[in-house]
Amino acid sequence: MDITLTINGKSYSQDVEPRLLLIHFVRDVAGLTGTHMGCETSLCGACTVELNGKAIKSCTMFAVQAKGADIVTVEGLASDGKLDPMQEAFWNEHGLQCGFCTPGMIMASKQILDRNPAPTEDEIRHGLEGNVCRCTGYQHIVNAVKAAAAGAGK
Amino acid sequence: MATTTVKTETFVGKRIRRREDPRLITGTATYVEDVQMPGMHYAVILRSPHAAARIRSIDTKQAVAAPGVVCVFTGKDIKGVGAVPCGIAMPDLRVPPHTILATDRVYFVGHPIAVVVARDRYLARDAADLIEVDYQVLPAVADPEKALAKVVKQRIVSQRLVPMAMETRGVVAEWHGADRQLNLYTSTQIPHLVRTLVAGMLGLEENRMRVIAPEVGGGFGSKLNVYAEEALTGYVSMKIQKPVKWIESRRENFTCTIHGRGHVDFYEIAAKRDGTILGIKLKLIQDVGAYHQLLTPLIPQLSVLMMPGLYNTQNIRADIVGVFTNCVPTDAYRGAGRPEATHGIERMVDMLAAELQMDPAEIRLKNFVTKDKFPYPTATGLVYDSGDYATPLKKALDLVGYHKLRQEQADARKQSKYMGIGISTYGEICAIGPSPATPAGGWESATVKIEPSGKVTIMTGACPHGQGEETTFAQIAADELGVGLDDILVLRGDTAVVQYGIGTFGSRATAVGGSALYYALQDLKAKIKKFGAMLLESEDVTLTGGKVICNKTGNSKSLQEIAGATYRALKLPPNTEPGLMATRFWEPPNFTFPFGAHIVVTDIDGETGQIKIRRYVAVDDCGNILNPLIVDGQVHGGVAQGLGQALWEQAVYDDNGQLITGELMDYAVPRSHMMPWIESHHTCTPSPVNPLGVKGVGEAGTIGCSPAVVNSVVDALSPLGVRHIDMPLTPEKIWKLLATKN
Amino acid sequence: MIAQKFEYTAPKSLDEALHLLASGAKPIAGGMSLIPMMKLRLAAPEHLVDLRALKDLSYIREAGGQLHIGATASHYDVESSALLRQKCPLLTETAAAIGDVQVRNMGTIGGSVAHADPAADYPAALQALEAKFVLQGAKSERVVGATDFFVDAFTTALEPGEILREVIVPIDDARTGTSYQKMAQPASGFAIVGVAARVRQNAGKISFARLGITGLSNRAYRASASEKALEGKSSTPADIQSAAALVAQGIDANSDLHASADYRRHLAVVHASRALKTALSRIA
Amino acid sequence: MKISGSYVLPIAPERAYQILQDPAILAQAMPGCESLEKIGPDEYGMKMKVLLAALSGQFEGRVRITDQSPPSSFRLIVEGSGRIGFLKGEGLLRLSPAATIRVLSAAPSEAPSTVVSYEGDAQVGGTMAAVGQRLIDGTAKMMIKKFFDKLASLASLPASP
Repeated sequence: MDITLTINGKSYSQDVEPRLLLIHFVRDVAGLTGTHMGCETSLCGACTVELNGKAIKSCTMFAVQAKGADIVTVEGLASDGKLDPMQEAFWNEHGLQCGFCTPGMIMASKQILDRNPAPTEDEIRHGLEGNVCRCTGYQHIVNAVKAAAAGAGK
Repeated sequence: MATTTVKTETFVGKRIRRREDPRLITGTATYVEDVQMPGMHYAVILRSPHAAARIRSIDTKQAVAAPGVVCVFTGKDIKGVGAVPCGIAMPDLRVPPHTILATDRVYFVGHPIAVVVARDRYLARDAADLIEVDYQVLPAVADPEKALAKVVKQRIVSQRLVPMAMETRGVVAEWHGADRQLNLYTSTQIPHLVRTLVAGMLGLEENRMRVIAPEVGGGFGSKLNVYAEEALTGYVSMKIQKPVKWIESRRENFTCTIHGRGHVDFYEIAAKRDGTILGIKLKLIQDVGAYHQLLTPLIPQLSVLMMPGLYNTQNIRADIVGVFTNCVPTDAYRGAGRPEATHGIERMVDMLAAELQMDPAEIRLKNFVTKDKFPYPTATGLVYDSGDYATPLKKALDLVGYHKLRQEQADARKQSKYMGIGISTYGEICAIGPSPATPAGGWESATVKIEPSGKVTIMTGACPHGQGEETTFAQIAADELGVGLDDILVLRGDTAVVQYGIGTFGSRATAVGGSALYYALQDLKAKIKKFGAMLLESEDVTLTGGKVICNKTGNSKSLQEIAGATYRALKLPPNTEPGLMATRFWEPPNFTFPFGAHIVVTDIDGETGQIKIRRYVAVDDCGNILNPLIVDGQVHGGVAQGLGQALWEQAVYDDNGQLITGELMDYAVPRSHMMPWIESHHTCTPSPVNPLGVKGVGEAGTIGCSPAVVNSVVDALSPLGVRHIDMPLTPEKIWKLLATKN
Repeated sequence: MIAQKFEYTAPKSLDEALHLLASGAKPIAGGMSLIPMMKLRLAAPEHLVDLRALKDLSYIREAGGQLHIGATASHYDVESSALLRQKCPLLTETAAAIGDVQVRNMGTIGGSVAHADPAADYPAALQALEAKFVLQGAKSERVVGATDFFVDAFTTALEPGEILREVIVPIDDARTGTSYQKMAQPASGFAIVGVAARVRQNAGKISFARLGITGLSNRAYRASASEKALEGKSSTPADIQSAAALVAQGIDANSDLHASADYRRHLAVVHASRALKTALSRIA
Repeated sequence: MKISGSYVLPIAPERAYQILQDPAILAQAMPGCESLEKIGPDEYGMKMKVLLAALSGQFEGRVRITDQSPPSSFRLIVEGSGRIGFLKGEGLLRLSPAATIRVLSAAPSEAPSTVVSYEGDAQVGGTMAAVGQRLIDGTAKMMIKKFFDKLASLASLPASP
């Protein structure tokens, strides 16, 4: 099937099999390998991208279902060499170690602040329920989201 | 007199954000799956669904004929490839032959049977379904105790765990036939050891193989191994003369990557009436799994070495029984033998305290090896380097408000509320380790090169995969050379770049690899001074702030000027070679022995059995701290994995050897909303065995955590007569205790 | 990790979708249950019809004194709906308890309900709400109540070729309080047991009580014995306790690695009691 | 996983014993059974298609009947394997006359009936075992219930679970 998707503001058209997962479109067709596949049961969140403004798991969607959609991946956050405040916060607060979950974690964290600019610790923790990190114990990630929220509120 | 401005900023000990992060937060890092090459082929492995079976036949005809398929290999084809190695030599150790593909028998669910190679990974996956295997299913053994006679003592289980690194394993192999050169990208903690061992398996000259560990998405011991798939992917690439990629699925990761723990321990502890510990006895049953992987037989030995804990007793006896089961092999998982030991000892000490009606803090303080006894030789043959065990415990007790909490607990008990306070004081064996005590060399290497422009390149044999040594090593070098962090680049994880190395595991990278770096820097500094002295025409010079300064005139030469001169080599100091590079292979004289105290306060829901962690106080002593931000991160992550074992995680095989927690659907890893806030604090007792005074912190959180949690819950339920509960402490287990004991 | 081949259609109209379903295609909405199964090759539908392509099916609106929720309204649409929060807070509370943020962004009420996973959250609330389901076939539509809709594990009153088009829930008055209480399975987030309570009080007495239970057995059900026991009671702790004790009566409870049948039964009682107490406390 | 339960068939034990071993009837009663062919004494080759929610899988296997002691007990062993895994169920079925039940019909009448109690083990392997943990118990119950419901209807009498 011929589909066209916009990823990070750029349009990609391709004839794809219906079974091609969105994450494989992002990684293989668009060549954006920042989005990672960490499981096959939609439980780890490493593949989280933003689709029409909503955080979704790109391993649990076929590319054909996203036809015409506007997608943002972790590569689309920084502009003109300037990091997104959430990226900056993850860096400052040591919100990552091995980095594999980080792109998905950052996308999920952005969704939290999109919907709630001043979340409590509990709200942050629940907002990240769909993302597994095996390195950090989450504490520095929670700090990062808090810091990003505080920075945005200034 | 010329004035020289000297840089005074230092970096060691500061909370410095990591230098590896920009690529990771922008999605531009390269993990194995991100490696692309023209003509890439994809491998999918067909695996046994049975835990024990004879293979009557394998029919690959349909798969070979399927669209896009290039070839299919089975056990018959790989006869020339060596066995998956076990790195531990012990008298009478039975090491079953472990071929990279099954031949006539399978021994665990996930045992590799055939590899399908296609031009497209979707097509390779489709073709794998077309292979027909005729199995004769045989009875399986999944429970190590079933193979053994019954012993009745205090039985303490450290259940099997799945390491579950976020990045699964993966391999890209690229064979250049004309050059006889195999490049292997693999998600590993030990690239050099993989090169030595996989080259041996493939019959390839070691110098014709290059192993690259690109960005590695977590390991926790599971990538401290040599796996069948590393050799298999290399073999396939050599056969088809094309680059080949194999990426492990999460399901494969659960069933085919090593598991951790898998102990059933029987402990006895003896003490005087006053609480003085007299001796500890252990019979340890280790669930080996179907084979010995690289370090499998070593892991229970580490448990036994750690058995004295922090306590002053010279009477230790341990017997290890390794049992083969039809399950995936066990091997090193964060802590590797030491969490199991600490869990057992710290549970036993609490039981002893209960028996003697002593306070669990008091009994520990009474039995600690005291500060004046270091270096302290243990009954297990170790020499503890340095320690001050009472200080972190007392600090933790203060921080948590121990005495007030005990009063609160007494009140809570009057209202039939279940509140627990659990203490664990742990020690661990880190900075692994002196070579005679390790299977593969316990040293680490570092090369420091100052480029002609004065920029500093470090090549370390450690292979960090989240631990942040690109930052901490830069901090060490920046302070030694007096340059900025931006002047330094740390390279790791590539056998063509790094001299040779052992790798990152056993909380060793900074203590051993950082020390190698420190000594290489000393060599280099001496040479810089020599050149500086020559250029300044003075013998009386100081190297500081990135400059060599003449103490008499105040004239100086910058590192850049000196580096330029060493490479231009117009003039050389006597007995000095051109260039500015130093390499050290540093052998540690001993392990390091970090320690600490964790206190956990729990509240138990009397209706559901659910456990809520109210406070988590960790006081860890890992010696000198190079970067507090990174150390805290290591503690948090370690605690999360310890808490995972204590409360949720368990790899469960059914009686037929099916892993029924074979996906994240049923294997519960800690998620953000399940974690308590960790109050992380430190004491500092430098290690005397390395120049940095560091001890290692990668595993401390995991080791300290699980006994503190279980002690806390047992403490909460102690009015009901509860003495011990095996992990994980599921709500149902607690509810059953509440229901039966009330 | 890679699904088997299939054909995919994004229908332009409900008629087109129904026509394809009649010829054996399988509907997909959010895909939160189906796609993981397809990737593991446990499911291999030959033809998928994407109901999310039907844009006019994601409405949430009030009409005729009831609330109408289109099948493709996402859990997030429900969770964040101001209308529902005001007029059917049980549904927003339950939607917020499903899975995680990403799952709620994609998963749909119609998909979840039609899938009828025995541990799904919605069915408990929809039983307590006595929801009605509009089932649309190629030729006709019919309305089925919750008690008849949920038949068995993954089995509903939907006939082949039918789709669940709309969920209808009532609007309760201010004397009604509701609550959804759940113990989540720590790995998957599914309910080990979930209890939705809906109670109305009149002059200090419970005039009406509905309890929907999920996770305990093969189908979400209404705990009728508990409901009857509550009616006319003055909601003392003892009243609630004795009614909650009946919640698992006669139920063949399921058992798995995470909870035995006995424990599930016990949890149902505990959560019923908690849901009732919370619901009563929320009555204005 | 252990399974056990009982079911009342509204027919006499002798008749129940007979139909429970009748391949033609078993083929119709076993959920998803597409064919059942005799391959040996008391042994049948079976093809079955399991459809459960989105899950679908073809299985090939065997049905065996052993330890026959008519009309009171026998052992039923069902094994199947397919792409998505394998399953094995083994159970001892005990038949005993039930207290006479009253069958609902226009004219009340007395009818003989049989309690079939079963006790055994169900195993699932392969991908199904890894991801279907929480569903195995409920699914086994549902399949067994479907089996007896169908059996009861095939005995041309209304069922009474």
